Amino acid sequence: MTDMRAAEPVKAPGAQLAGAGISGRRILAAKAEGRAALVGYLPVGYPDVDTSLDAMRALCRPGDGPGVDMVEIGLPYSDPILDGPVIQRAGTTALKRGVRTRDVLRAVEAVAEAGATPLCMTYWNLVDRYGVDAFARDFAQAGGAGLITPDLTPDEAEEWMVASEEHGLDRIFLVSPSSTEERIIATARACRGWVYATAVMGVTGARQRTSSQAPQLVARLRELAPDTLVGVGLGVSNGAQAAEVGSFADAVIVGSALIKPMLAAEDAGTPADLSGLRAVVADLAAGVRSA
Amino acid sequence: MTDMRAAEPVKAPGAQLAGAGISGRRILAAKAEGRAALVGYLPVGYPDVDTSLDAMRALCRPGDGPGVDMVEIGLPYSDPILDGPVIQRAGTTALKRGVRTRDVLRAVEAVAEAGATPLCMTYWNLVDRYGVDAFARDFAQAGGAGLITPDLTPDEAEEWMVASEEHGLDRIFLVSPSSTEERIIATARACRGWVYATAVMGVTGARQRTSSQAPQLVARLRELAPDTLVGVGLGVSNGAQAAEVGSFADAVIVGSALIKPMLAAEDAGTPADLSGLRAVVADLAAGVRSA
Amino acid sequence: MNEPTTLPDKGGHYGIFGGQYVPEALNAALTQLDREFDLAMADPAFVAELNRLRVEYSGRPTPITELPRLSALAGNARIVVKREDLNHTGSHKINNVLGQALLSKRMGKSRVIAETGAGQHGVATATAAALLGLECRVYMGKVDTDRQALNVARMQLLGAEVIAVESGSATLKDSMNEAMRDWVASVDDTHYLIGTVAGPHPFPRMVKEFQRVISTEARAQLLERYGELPYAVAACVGGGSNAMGMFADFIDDPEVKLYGFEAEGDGIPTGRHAASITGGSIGVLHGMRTYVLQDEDGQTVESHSISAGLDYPGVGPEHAWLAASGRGTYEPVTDAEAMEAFKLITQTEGIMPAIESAHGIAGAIRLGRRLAEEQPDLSPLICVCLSGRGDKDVASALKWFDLDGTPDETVGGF
Amino acid sequence: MNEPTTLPDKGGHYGIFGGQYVPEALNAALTQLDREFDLAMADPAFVAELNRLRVEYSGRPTPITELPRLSALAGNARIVVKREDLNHTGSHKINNVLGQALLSKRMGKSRVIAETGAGQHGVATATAAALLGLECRVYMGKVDTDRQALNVARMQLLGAEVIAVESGSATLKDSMNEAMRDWVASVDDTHYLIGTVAGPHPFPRMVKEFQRVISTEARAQLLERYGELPYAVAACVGGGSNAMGMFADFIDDPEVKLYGFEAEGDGIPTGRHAASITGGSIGVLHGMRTYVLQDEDGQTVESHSISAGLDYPGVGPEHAWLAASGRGTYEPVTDAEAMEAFKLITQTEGIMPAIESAHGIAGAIRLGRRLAEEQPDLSPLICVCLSGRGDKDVASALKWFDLDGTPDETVGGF
Ligand SMILES: Cc1ncc(COP(=O)(O)O)c(C=O)c1O
Ligand SMILES: Cc1ncc(COP(=O)(O)O)c(C=O)c1O
Repeated sequence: MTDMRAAEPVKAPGAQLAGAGISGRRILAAKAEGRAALVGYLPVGYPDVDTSLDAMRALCRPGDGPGVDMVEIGLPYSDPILDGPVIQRAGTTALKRGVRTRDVLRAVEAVAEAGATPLCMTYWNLVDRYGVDAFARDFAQAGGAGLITPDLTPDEAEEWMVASEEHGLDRIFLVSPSSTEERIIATARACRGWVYATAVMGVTGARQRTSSQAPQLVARLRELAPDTLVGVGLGVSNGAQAAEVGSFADAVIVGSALIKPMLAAEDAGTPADLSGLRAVVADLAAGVRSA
Repeated sequence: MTDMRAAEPVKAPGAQLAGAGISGRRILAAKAEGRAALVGYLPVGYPDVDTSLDAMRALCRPGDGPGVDMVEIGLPYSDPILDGPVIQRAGTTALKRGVRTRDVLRAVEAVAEAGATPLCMTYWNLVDRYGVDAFARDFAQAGGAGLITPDLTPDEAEEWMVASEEHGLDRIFLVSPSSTEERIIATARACRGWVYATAVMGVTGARQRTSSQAPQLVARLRELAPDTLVGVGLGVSNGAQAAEVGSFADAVIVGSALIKPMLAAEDAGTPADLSGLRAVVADLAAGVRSA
Repeated sequence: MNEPTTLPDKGGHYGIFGGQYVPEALNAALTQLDREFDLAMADPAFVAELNRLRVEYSGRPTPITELPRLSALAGNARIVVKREDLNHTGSHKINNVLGQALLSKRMGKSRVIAETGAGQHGVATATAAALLGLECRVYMGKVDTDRQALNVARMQLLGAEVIAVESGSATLKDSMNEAMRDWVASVDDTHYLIGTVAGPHPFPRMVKEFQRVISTEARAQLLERYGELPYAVAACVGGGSNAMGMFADFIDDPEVKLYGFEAEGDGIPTGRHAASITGGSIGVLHGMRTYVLQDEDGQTVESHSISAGLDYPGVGPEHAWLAASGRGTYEPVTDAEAMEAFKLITQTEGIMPAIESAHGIAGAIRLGRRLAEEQPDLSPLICVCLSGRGDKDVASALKWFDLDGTPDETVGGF
Repeated sequence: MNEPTTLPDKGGHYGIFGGQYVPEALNAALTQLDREFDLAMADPAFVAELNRLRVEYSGRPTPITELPRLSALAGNARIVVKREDLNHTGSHKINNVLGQALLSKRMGKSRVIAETGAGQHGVATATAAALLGLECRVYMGKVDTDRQALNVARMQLLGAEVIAVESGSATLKDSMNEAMRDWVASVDDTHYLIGTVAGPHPFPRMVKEFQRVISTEARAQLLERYGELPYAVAACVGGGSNAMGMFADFIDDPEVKLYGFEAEGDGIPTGRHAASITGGSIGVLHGMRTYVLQDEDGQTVESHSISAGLDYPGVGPEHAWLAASGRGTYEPVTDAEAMEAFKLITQTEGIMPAIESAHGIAGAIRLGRRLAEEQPDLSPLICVCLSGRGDKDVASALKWFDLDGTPDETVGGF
């Protein structure tokens, strides 16, 4: 395991830790357009695997206008301790309907084909169980860019550091308002791609207002790890909030707000109806471009 | 209180303890006829006070033939620890229907009028509450002969010794198969009238067979307290048993067997029908005369 | 005041109270019991075995616990509780039961019978019977077997036979009657294991001695921790065994006040209560002369209390004597006061008492408040016997506080 | 075998097990906890206060009780139980809860949250919170709040807020998830009071230390009474806290065998069990790497056990390490075996154990019988942790034994 207590992060074997990686370059491309990148989270398998792939495609191309830059493909997990009720419901339903870990690979392909950068957000046991190296290999092969690991910090990431290097995958770890300076520095160095700043102390879920802690946390990151790209997530629910977050973050991450219209569609008996989703994406995409 | 631990009973003030008393003389009268006396127990107030008095009259004169020599008028009590289910049911019912302690006085008069000797069998608290002296006075005045006290032994009978002497009442205490020699002697001396020998270890109730302990207990009494008259109770249910008990005891006491036909009458919807009671009494009266 | 320590006399009398009002058929057994009890208590082997079970089986000594957060609500009083709730089976009842069950064995009796109200004493008796390999039968009023089915099953799991008693009011007093009836017929091989300091001599004396350990321990613990004797010791009084155990070693300390708290149910004026001393009159019940709830004629009147263990229309004769002589002070505590105290001690100290014990707590709080007015300079140390734990009473408390076990909130539902 | 006493490393690892698989948002709190725990344990005032509460409040030391009548059914074994059932609130859970609640106060956190299955740990936490004046919220699976409404009410009576968790399988593991979610958002003023030696570092280490008192006492008591160390110590294993407490001071006695008994439910072949070590595989759950019941993909599989307290699909990481290293032996015990043992100890010794603890008893009986065959000359002393009392389980036992609380007989009915 990596020792996070020292301010100096331990170097993973043969790694260039602070690299922008695949997903970082995507963010830089957005930056080049003068805007933040938009990252959309959707769980694979909800409402079913095929429709979830459609939904991810819709995320990338909601209509005529632009969609997200990156898709954070969620792997449903039985014990998602960082997920709020909306994502939990979608994930639990997907599991009940039989989604498997390997379905993420199809999602990666779909997203890649649709022109966005495929990331996977997964609780660690699913990767552990698959085999860290095997998962990294298959994921990379399918065209995936990297993993967001909500319950894996660099402290426990030795195997993942090795495998991600081996297979050229990005490592997006989380930082939080309660992270110490030392940990912010070390986490930023352990990341490749960008750093996921959890904007509020709390689980996922669309909120009325974005957190006042987010700008501070990003500021701390910029000070402590100047060259790091920062995505801000947890709580963004509409275009205006996306614009606001985009004004200080390099990437805006949206999850629950995207799933809500899908749950609503299911409740209305039309689970394949992605129009609500498209509308939210369009709003968000406009948002990051409005600043 | 009287000390029963010593073999020599303490003398109650001014008492001639071993006297035959009123009820003893009645037994001696039966003995003069060459038979045991018959003692019948009925609770006052069952099925109601008036009918219970009729029942007692029927006990004394069941029809053309003879009835009991003495009536043991039961005073229903809320906590009758020596009563079996039959007497409990009658007593509980009587209490529910409002029988009062003072009703025993009417019963005494009825029995006396009918020519039998009226005794009262009562748990001590009822007498205690009435006032021991007051109860003795009123009871004697009504024509009562004495009290049978199932939960009062001579140990606790100081007040009762005084009051019974004062009002000329008999004291019938119980002895049991487990009584020691000392206690048999002392109890016999404390009694006036006769001694109540509880034939089995157990509560009241008609039994298929009379106890084999009864003859033994009577034999012990006769040996230890030669001049004492002995009534045997608990378990006698028919004429044959009465004859058997009458062959060794001076008085045969019957309770549950008399109440059973009354309960049956109530269950049949004819609570005032005393024919069943009369039949049992006739059988028992014949029994004590058949030896 | 008479010399308390010379009581009872050899006939079991405490002044005019106590004695032996029982069928002659039981005299031999009671005499044997009286004798064997004295022999046993004089036999170091018996005492050692009893002590071993107390320590190794029941978990004695039980601690005393000071209750600072509760005391803050009781004037200047410092309330300390003697933790009988920590005993095996959850109350002081086990102290008596272990003693009598050992004594049964010593007397060569292979069977014990017991009466029980809510089931505490029945469970304790079934427990001791299982431990010592005795046959066990428990009499319980039909009303109580119906409302305490779990306790019926608990006794059955312990291997005891449970008999529902339908006679009379089908409650505790009737189960005592029925146990007496059994005993009259079975006295040769059976011991009647009475659960409190009531009944005919020698039960009140014997049960007191088996419960004395409460005050022997508490007295030493209080002296050690506080360097002083308490202002008062207090306990709830049903039959009176936990109170007698709490009082025993303090009776001869005249400066220590003895407070017994009876169950006042809905209030004495309503007639629906179980306060035999405060609201009853002298009579004979269950073999003893004592204060009894009775009507004009001496028929026992049904008692009423939210607490099954206090729901008894009589009281141990020594309490009657202590009350009559003025050595002890007995006050009634209503259902409402007891339940308020139940909540207070639960929420301020994390100790959920038996509702019985909550009567003692309520009384102590009231006493503390009263003293704060009457003698504001005093900061009295009051030691209350916490006779049992409240697990058995959760359903009653729920009902009282109008709870139904519904969670406060639900999350994660979709 | 590695040096057991040097574990865990400072990242909380026991060999490959343990660690800290949690959202970064919790890192600061866990780091603080790790540090404050060490400071507290090095602070004589903290240790003294904890010890005072253990003695004066919870009733420690708990005794050890030899069970001769039960042992007669277990080959040549002498079975001795460590009586954690005699603790305040009825199980070993209070040992941990008092420690963590005091630590919360020390850390200036005014609120505690906890997960609970059947409610034991929730009640214990609510108890300590009431005692120390902390705000308390307990998460409990909806399935469990429904079937344990009494325990919900009990926590509410203690002043705690109870939140039903409907997510996932709506049982214990989901209540842990929900507590984690709460903690992520409330970590500034809130301590998450985990109830067993599971979860992310430092919980397994800390809870072990708070439970160590079990074996510290037992070791001294056994040596004093028997003059020898036991052949084995044994305990049931859910999360593993009572077992770890029972093992702790014996781990460095290589001659003392350590036996952990897991819940086998309907039997491992049926898939309906909770035996994570015997029937699970290595994975990550609730912040730790350990043995987990999981499917091919790593999704947690629901566990099954008649015992709510063992009904958990993971196990503390140190147990995983003890099992993997061979220092400890872990065997499964089915529902049926546990219930048979429940009945045996109840009826032969008058001790009604928690069904959890009955698994430990069943395992000890089996071990005793096996040793009698394998090593007939041995008369092994086996000390089992009787982790809790069975009062909470009477309803389950009833159902199992097909009892319904009907008395055996009725008398006095007319
Ligand atoms: C916990 C508890 N306290 C008190 C009592 C009342 O009995 P006593 O007055 O004999 O202590 C009982 C009786 O069941 C009880 O269970
Ligand atoms: C009495 C008892 N024993 C054992 C357990 C299992 O927990 P652990 O394995 O942490 O001791 C519980 C959990 O609720 C319990 O209540």
